[in-house]
Amino acid sequence: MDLNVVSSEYWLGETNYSYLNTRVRAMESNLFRSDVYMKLLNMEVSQIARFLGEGNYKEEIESLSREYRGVELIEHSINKNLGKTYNKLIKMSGKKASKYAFAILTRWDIHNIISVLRGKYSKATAEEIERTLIPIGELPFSLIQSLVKIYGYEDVIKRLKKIEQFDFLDETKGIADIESELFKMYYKKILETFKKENKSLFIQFLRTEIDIINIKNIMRMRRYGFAIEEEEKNMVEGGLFLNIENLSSLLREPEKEFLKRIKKTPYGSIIEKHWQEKTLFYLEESLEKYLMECAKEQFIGDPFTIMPVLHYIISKKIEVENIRKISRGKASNLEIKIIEDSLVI
Amino acid sequence: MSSNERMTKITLVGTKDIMKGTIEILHSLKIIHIIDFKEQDETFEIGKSLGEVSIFSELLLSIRSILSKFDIRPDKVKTIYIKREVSRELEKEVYETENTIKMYSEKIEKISSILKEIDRIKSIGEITEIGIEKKLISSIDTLLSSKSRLEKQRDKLREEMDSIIKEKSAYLLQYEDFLSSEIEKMEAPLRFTTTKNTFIVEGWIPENKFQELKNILKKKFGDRVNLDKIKYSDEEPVPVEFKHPTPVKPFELLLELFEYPKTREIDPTFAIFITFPLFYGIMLGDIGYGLVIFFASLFMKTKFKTEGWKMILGILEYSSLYTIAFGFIDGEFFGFDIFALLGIEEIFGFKMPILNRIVDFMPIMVLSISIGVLHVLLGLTFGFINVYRSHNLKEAILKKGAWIILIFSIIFIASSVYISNIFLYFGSGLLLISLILLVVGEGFIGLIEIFGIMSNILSYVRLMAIGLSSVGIAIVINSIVTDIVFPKGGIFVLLGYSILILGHIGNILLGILASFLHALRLHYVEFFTKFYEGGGIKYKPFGI
Amino acid sequence: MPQIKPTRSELIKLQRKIKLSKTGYNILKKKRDGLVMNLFGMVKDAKEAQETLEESYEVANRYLGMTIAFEGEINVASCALIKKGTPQFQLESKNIMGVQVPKISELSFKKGINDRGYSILSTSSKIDETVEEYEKVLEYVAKAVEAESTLKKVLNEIEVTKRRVNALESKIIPKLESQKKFIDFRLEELERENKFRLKMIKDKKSKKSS
Amino acid sequence: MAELGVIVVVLSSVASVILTGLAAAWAEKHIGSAAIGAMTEKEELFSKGLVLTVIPETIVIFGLTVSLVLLFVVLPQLL
Repeated sequence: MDLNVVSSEYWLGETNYSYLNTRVRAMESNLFRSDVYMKLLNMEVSQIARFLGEGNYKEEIESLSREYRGVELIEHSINKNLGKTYNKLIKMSGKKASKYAFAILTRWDIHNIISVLRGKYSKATAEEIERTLIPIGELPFSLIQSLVKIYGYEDVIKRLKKIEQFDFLDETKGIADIESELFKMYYKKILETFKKENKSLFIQFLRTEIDIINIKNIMRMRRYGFAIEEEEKNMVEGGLFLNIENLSSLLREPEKEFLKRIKKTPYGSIIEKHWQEKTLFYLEESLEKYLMECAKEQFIGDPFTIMPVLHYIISKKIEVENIRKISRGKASNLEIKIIEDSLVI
Repeated sequence: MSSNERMTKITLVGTKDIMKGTIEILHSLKIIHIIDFKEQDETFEIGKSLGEVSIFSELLLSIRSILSKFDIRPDKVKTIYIKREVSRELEKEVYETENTIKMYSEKIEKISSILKEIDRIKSIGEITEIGIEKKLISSIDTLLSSKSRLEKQRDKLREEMDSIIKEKSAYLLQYEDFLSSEIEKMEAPLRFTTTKNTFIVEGWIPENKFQELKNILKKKFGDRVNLDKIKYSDEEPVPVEFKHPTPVKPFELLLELFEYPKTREIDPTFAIFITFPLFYGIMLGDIGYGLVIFFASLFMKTKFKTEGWKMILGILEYSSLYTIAFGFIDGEFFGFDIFALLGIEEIFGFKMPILNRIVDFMPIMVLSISIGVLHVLLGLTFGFINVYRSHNLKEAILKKGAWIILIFSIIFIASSVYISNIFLYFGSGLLLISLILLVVGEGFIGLIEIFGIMSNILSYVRLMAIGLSSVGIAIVINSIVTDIVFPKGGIFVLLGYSILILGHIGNILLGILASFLHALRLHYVEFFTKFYEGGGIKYKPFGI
Repeated sequence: MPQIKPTRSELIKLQRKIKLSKTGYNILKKKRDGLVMNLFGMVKDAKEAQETLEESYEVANRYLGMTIAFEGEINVASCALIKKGTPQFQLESKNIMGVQVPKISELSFKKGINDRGYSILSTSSKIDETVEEYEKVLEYVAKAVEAESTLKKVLNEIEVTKRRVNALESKIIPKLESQKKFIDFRLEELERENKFRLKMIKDKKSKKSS
Repeated sequence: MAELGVIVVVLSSVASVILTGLAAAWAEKHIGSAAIGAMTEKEELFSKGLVLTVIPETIVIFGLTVSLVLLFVVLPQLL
């Protein structure tokens, strides 16, 4: 077997933007609008499942409704649908455009790998691990599944090291360190790959995302305390407004100074709004929402670029997450207001 | 011209205790096109579903998964079922059916996987040579020999399962139908606006049904419900229900593909009914092709019975009649000059063929452009009426009248060469008036539009050009066969016939598509732009 | 009561026993009352611990629900794969009026965000907060367990003490006292017999002499 | 001179068909692939796509007309 299996599963033709982008736009027009979410919010879980089964999620709901019921059915269906959609997207993107799409999809690889490693680290069973995998990503899903079958934590890392993107891994390190490294390398590699397009919207989006990750983690560290050697592990380089030095000084500022300085960035107003709250829950939710809204706004662009595709990738993800928030929230009896506020519409 | 059903926008306000009853009534009447609730605020919020919608949904999910897995569709099931009311018993029956089917399919799957394993063992080949113990070999042999038994068992299970499915499918379909419509009723409040104690339904109903609905509601609920007509803006999409005579009906499809007309707009279906087949016939114009298309569409009508297919085939049928008629004028039969072949030179004193498309392309071009002028004029006239109806006469003259005058002026000027000089002066005068009107109406930018309308009219040249290419291909096929293939004799005669058949089938398909598309394009791009805005929606009454 | 020898020394012994029993009875009675008095407080404590446990469990579940809703079940399950170690605690004992009750000290359920095994980068504070809530739940479980088992032990002790007091009061002391009565009676009788006999001898003697 | 005129007329009639054909083809390539992209996702866009696809054909029809006029109207006058 070819060891570097990455993206070899796809035979991609040339990118035909007029085809790709009209198709993606048509796909995008099939996504739910805000009034549908209002309806969903007023439905019971099984009603939601039925409703989804009457629209775009028909195939998944019908095939999975023999195995699952209720909220499980919904979550499995939407994940399956998301995977299917992304796969379709890559197949129709062609060589040039799929480079970007893959860059986004690699996140699911990272998720899957981290899940496998966590499971192996704490010696969970194969079924337990498989339950946490999502069949989306640049790596073929069969490879991820084969990782589950490998015996130990170190062996899995050794196997991963044979793949080019993961050669930096070190099997002697602990799970938390490996997780951080995977994350940091993901962003580092993408920023390197697209170095030439430093001003492009895509890179801007990624760098905004890095900022948001960093801010979230700084807030967490400020709240829960941190060790100096941990500090560096928890920050990602390459943010749009905040670099590492900025971040580590921010980490140590007293509250007033912190607020004053953060207000100079676009994230300031969000942080200020949630400053007094006891939990970071809603702050994180708002930051996430901000990022998604940014992407939705920014990725509307030239029809002869990758932007419509990226826009769709994000929009589809948002839709799936919205549905999940509604159905899960309904299942665990959250107030409609809380669910509604967390939706990205 | 028939006028379509006039719609009127209504609001229905009632107290919440009669919401269920109201929904029942609306559902059974099947006249209201509900406008879904959109914006939510403190006082007005979206309604909540009624009743046991959760249980019903669960049931429906189960049924639909069975229906989809075994591909049960209404057209496949012949048995007639009696309508039964929903009850706990039925609910139990659905789950029981689901479980039985699940059990059967699990068993079948298991046997299949065992069979697969047996096949794998078999494919390893002769095992006696590796030196395995005799006992083991014999046990493997018995395993292998059990294959046919297992297969039989699997087939039996499959048969049993199929018979269960067959027995239940009618009932499942009926139940699905029933549940869907129940759920539609239960979920209707999701489309309503509600306040604390009341609910509001917004929607459209045919104007002549308004009083009827009002009476029914008053009789049943008295003062607890109030039905009112409300005003609506011009921008709002109004549902349209066509009321065309049957022959015109298929042409509604062409509007459906484009956009439905607004209420105050002229409905162009009738005009399309006349011009579309005409254009189609001019372009294709061949007796043979026309006959093939006519009979093919008659035949296909018996096979494809969906609404869309019926309409398309209907359009083709009309168009093929025109094709045959123009075939007589052009004297074409599968590309052959039929009158020359039959030796007919004159019919009723007309020289036959009246127009030979290859030779007389100039007259046809002039004819095409004239048709274009007339068609565009028709469009502009419709536009004039539309603007007059929605605004006023002045606006109509400035926006559309100016163009009409412009076109007439050009006609006069052009025809002056053949008739008399007075036409030239008269035409020039008209031209001047129209130009002034244009500048007043739309400014100097309006003058640039003149090129647009010119190219619109020239675009009708395609009536000639598409026909020319179609007949060109037909002639090429024919001459290849008659001049090159047939003279060689022998087996080549057979080859010649097959070339003829395949070639003409290809050309017919191409002709159907090209003529259809270009006729359509002439309507959408050249004709509709002169008057048609669209923006109506399809009338979908609640309950259907 | 045939086996009791109605001797004076027995009587003295018995008297001593009775005295002891009575003192014991008084002390046990006091202990019982004291335990019962304590019990009210403990029941309240246990009830409170139970309630906080329930409350915190509810809160934690709500957090979990929200986290699952916002992050997805799969993400949460993935984080849950790292269950690093079993919670450790120290078990000591405490003396309440002579009852040994368990005491859980050094609660180490609470961990810093860096010690939970997952990386900060790949998770969110929703996970942190959910975990924290569940850590609180664990803590309350320990507290509830402590309160409840104390309650159980004390109840047990009260029961035992009550039985003892009852036994002393209604069985042992009456028995000893009746034995004492019997000896008293016998001894008295013996004395009377002796007196009578002495009188007889005196009478005989005086008859002889006169 | 007449011969040169004939050559020019014939060549321009050829060129008008070829060039407009190429132009229409180039435009239709883009419109067509866009139309196909749209209608794979939304079948109801099928008809709109088809109609849009033939829009640039006007160019080649004009080309053909010009070429015919050159050949049958202008050329005979030169000969």
